[in-house]
Amino acid sequence: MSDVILEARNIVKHYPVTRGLLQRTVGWVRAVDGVSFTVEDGKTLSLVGESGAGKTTIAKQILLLERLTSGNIFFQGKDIYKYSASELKKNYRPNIQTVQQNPWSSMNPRMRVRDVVGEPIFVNTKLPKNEVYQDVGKLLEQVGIGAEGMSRYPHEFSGGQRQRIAVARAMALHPELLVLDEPVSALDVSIRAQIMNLLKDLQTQYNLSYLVIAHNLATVRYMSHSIAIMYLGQLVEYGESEVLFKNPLHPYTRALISASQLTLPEDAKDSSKQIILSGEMPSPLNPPSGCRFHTRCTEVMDICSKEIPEMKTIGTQQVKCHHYK
Amino acid sequence: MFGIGKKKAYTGLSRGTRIVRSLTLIIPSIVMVIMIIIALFANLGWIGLPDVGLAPHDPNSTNPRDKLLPPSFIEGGKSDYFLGTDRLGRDIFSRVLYGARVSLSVSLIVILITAVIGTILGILSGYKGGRTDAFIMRVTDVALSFPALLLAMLLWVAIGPGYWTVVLALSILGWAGYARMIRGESLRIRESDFVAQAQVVGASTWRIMFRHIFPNIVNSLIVIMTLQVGMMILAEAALSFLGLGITAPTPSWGSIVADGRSQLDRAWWISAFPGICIGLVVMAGNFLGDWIRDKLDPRLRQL
Amino acid sequence: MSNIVLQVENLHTSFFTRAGEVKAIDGVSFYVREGETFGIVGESGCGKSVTGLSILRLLPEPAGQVTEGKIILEGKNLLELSKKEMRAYRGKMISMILQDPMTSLNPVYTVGDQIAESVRLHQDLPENMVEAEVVSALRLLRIPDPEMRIKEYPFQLSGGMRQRVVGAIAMSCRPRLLIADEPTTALDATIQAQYIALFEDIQAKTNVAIIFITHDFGVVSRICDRVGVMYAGKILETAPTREIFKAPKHPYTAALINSVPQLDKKDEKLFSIEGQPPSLLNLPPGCRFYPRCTVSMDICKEQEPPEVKLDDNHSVSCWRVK
Amino acid sequence: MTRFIIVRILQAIVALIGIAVIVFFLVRVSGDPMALIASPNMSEEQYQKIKESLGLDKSWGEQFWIYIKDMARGDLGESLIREKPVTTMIGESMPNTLKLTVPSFVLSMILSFFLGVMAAIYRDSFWDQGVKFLAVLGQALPVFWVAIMAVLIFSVYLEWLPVAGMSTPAHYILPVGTMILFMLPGMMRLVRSSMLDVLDSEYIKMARIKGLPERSVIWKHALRNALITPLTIIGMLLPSLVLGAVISEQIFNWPGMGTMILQATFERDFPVVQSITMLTAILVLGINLLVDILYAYIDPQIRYQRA
Repeated sequence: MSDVILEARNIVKHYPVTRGLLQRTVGWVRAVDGVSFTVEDGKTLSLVGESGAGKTTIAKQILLLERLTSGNIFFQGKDIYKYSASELKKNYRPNIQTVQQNPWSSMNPRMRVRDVVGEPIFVNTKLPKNEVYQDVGKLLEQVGIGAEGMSRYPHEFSGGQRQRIAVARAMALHPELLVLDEPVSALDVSIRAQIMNLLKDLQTQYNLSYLVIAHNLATVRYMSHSIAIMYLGQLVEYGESEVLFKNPLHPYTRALISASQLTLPEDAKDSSKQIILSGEMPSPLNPPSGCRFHTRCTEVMDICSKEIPEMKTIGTQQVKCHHYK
Repeated sequence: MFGIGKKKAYTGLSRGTRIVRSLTLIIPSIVMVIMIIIALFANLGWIGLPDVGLAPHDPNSTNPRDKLLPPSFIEGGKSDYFLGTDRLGRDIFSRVLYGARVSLSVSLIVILITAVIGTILGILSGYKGGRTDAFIMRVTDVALSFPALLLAMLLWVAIGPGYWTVVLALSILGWAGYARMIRGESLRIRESDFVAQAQVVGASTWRIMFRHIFPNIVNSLIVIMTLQVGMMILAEAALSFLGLGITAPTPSWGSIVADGRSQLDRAWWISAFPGICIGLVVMAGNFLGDWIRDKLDPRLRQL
Repeated sequence: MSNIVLQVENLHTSFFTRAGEVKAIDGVSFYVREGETFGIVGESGCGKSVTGLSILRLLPEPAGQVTEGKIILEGKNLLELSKKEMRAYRGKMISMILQDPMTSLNPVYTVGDQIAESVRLHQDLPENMVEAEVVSALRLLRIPDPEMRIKEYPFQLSGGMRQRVVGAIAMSCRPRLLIADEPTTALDATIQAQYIALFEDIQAKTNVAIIFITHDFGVVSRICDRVGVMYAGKILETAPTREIFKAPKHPYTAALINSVPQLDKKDEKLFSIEGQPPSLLNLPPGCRFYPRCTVSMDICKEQEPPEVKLDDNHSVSCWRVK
Repeated sequence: MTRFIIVRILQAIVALIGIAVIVFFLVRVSGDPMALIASPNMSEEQYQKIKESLGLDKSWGEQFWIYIKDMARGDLGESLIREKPVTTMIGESMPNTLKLTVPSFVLSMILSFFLGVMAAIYRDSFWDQGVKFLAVLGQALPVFWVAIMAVLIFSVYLEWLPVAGMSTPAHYILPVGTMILFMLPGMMRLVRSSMLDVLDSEYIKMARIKGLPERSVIWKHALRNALITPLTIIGMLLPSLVLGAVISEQIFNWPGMGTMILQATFERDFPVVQSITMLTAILVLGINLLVDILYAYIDPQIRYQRA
């Protein structure tokens, strides 16, 4: 087993719901409710789930955009809340960078590309401008934009190109871990493959670790070594990508896989291949009792609505379901 | 029939429209520049130079022999008085030139004061959120719907008339428009992906404020400030017209219009010309504001 | 074989903009049969949504105009109808579902009002029957507790439920043709699967012909009987869904399908199409896919390939295909 | 919904007390109010009498308490110059002002909604250009000047319309027209842009897909949504309404509240100015409250969320 670069241990994030002039708290959105996972060095872990599952909330905690309600995040074995401010600036932040979903809003429209890509370097080093721009030129070459794009504004590029620029920015400080928040879902089909190939090439070249946030299982399968399936703020299944796809244990995982498969019309008649969930995602303000998935589960039992299932280890997989003892 | 290929093709802007578009920039700019020159150089006494300037006469010197003369280009006018004289024989042209000074300076000072206060409160409200935000926005709502005229009257009664009473009356409520807009903008930008990105990179709050948030607000700020030039000139003119402005005999456009009211049947020119000046400046300001709004945003530049 | 409901022949639609004429649709032909789902797949800006709006004659005028072609719905050329006649067709004979369920319902009217409006307009029903008809439309879309839902406002419903309501509006008069413009794109995977299953069910019940516009091959594989692959304003290949996936003839179709990551096969490297789609403002002569094609020939650069019919259901526009 | 209204009313009362404090101290901080009133040739006895009658001999705290108590009872004090209760003065002038403002407000609203909606529907047409031109002109020209020029043309030269007085409908044309000019251009512009936004929306496309005739699309689906934004700023029309009324009354010698308060200002009759300021504050808060409620009625989302 390779080294663990990032570990989340039982992390919880609740948001208050406030109302009125006095901003009274009238409830809590339980966005993330006790999630643990590890990202291994040079490998990719994907957090997969539908909207409201809490994946983006997790990304925000790791990127230190918000603070956890409880739980710990360890980077290279050290609790990130125990870093001093200067250590954070020197050892943590530069090593954890991100590529966001929407290449149209992730860049300051009033900055030129060289300043967008160069910003991490400006902020974290004292290099003179021309040296930074030299680095930026190299980074842009590497992601296939070319140094001549440096002095243009982001809006002069297409979505795919902007996402390449975003990758260049994330790479500027030679980080250890990239948090990729739906990196291709805003792009056109023919462009997606370009970006995914680029990310994969960079990973092998620099031994990068990725934490991918995604809703599309097919995209994730191509990229990741292990996968964590999330539902309503909790992990329901977690394991190596190959094993999980071959032998999905949780009913929700099976439904997700079924929903992401290409199913030609002739095959669709074979209804055993398709799992269609009923109902809708419940509100994280008021999650269902017992197993959170029980309201939509196709294999629901009596116990499911009463007792909260434990995370159990089955072979190399972990699953949270009463069907497994 | 759904006229296939028969309709005249819609080809966007014609050449004529484009020319009109560029004129809406050039003419207002010229008007503004002229007005600023007039305001600055109506006379030079105020900057310690010999008291000559653009104004041919002292705006307040009365001349009983030349009462109610029509403009020089109308029969009966004297070439000495380009826009005629009022009932005290004062030169309307000189009075209008001096009036530019009051209108422009009041509006400029008020805009600076209100923009600063409004921007600070707006950013505070948008950035802090929560109760601060709710409170500031409630106050803003009230300020936006409270008539500045009544405040001007109250101040007139309480601290007496004067230049600074006008400035104060317009400033006390004027910040609200800025606060509302800046709050919306900073709220939007604070939540934007690129600010999150800057935080991830480790950028300081200071850097985020000045490199990321402020540059994205400044456009809207400039646009509103430009559009406010007209609003403030109109407000000052209305106060002066009602007699709540700068005290006589200092000429201001609004008060000259009011002066001419009693002579309307005999000397229409007294009221007519200052009003035209107000209309010209305000229109120029509004056109410039619209033009700046269209141009300043680099996202629109590519179109 | 069942009847052809809609036949589109050589449709051209242009947008006349400041920069010039944008040929959004440049000679598109296809047909849909009763009870059949025809998919139009393509990337953003290829003209697939404009096709839907052209059929309904709801292009943003005066900039967007159909410049050539025929749109024949059960024997009637829609382009020859008066505005009033066309209105009578909309909602009753042809309907449409838009992409974003969050914005396609009017926020100030209840769900019931918005469906009833359609019912009153196109069906000559006594007022006391309207509600029953509205409830039946909601039932058709399997919306739980329809009697309760009709009193609710759109913002009280989830995205998936709103999209069902949009479906209920569209199906309320049991149209002959339904145009679905990316109706599942804004939905989550499991909700998407629900919605697609629902569509199949509705089609089985009403025999409606569906034009399904999407960029997602996964969705295409589930619901479409036949598919047209659109690129830069033109359909490059039309074939039954299975053939499109198993034996694509056009290099673009093949490339597109190869670039979609699939659960069942894991490649080390995804196939990717380099470059960007061409600008519709200044289309190059020759084949519009030529600049990005990996198997292009000299002729591709100069002449636009004609449409070749391989059999009754499969046609391709490519010089490689004879 | 009831809760929402109650909270809003409580907020309004708090705001009102705040404004009362500000107004009260503004008048006093700037100096002894007696200095504003007293004339040099007033005898010491008179001076004291006035001071007592106004309660100015008491401490600020006591004065404030009396002031609030009187106001709550509806007693607005007495004019220094006219020696009449302010309420009486308001009672005399208010009807005239209402005769002017109500038709002006209603007409402005009708006109601005009609013109704005038409301009948006027939975008870039002759109509639209006309409306835009009117808005540009209306927002640039000083209204008092336009009114005076109108007097010059229609009354002085053409002699079609009377200048002053309020006896016949013809007397209303110029004053009401003047007030409309204050409110129309801005509102018209706002209605137009709001309507354009709505017409661009997906649910309007959906309404057309249903096959609805254009008039239902516009008057049923678009209008109600397009009204939301303009309605929220209806409170902000109050400054224009007040300014319009004062200027219009001033130009056309209309014996309304505007004329009265302007006169009171020049005479430094501070109880009158202070009372009317307070009344306006109540009006401002009341209108804001009303707009909030109206807004909740039009937009069901707000109605339900705050219920």
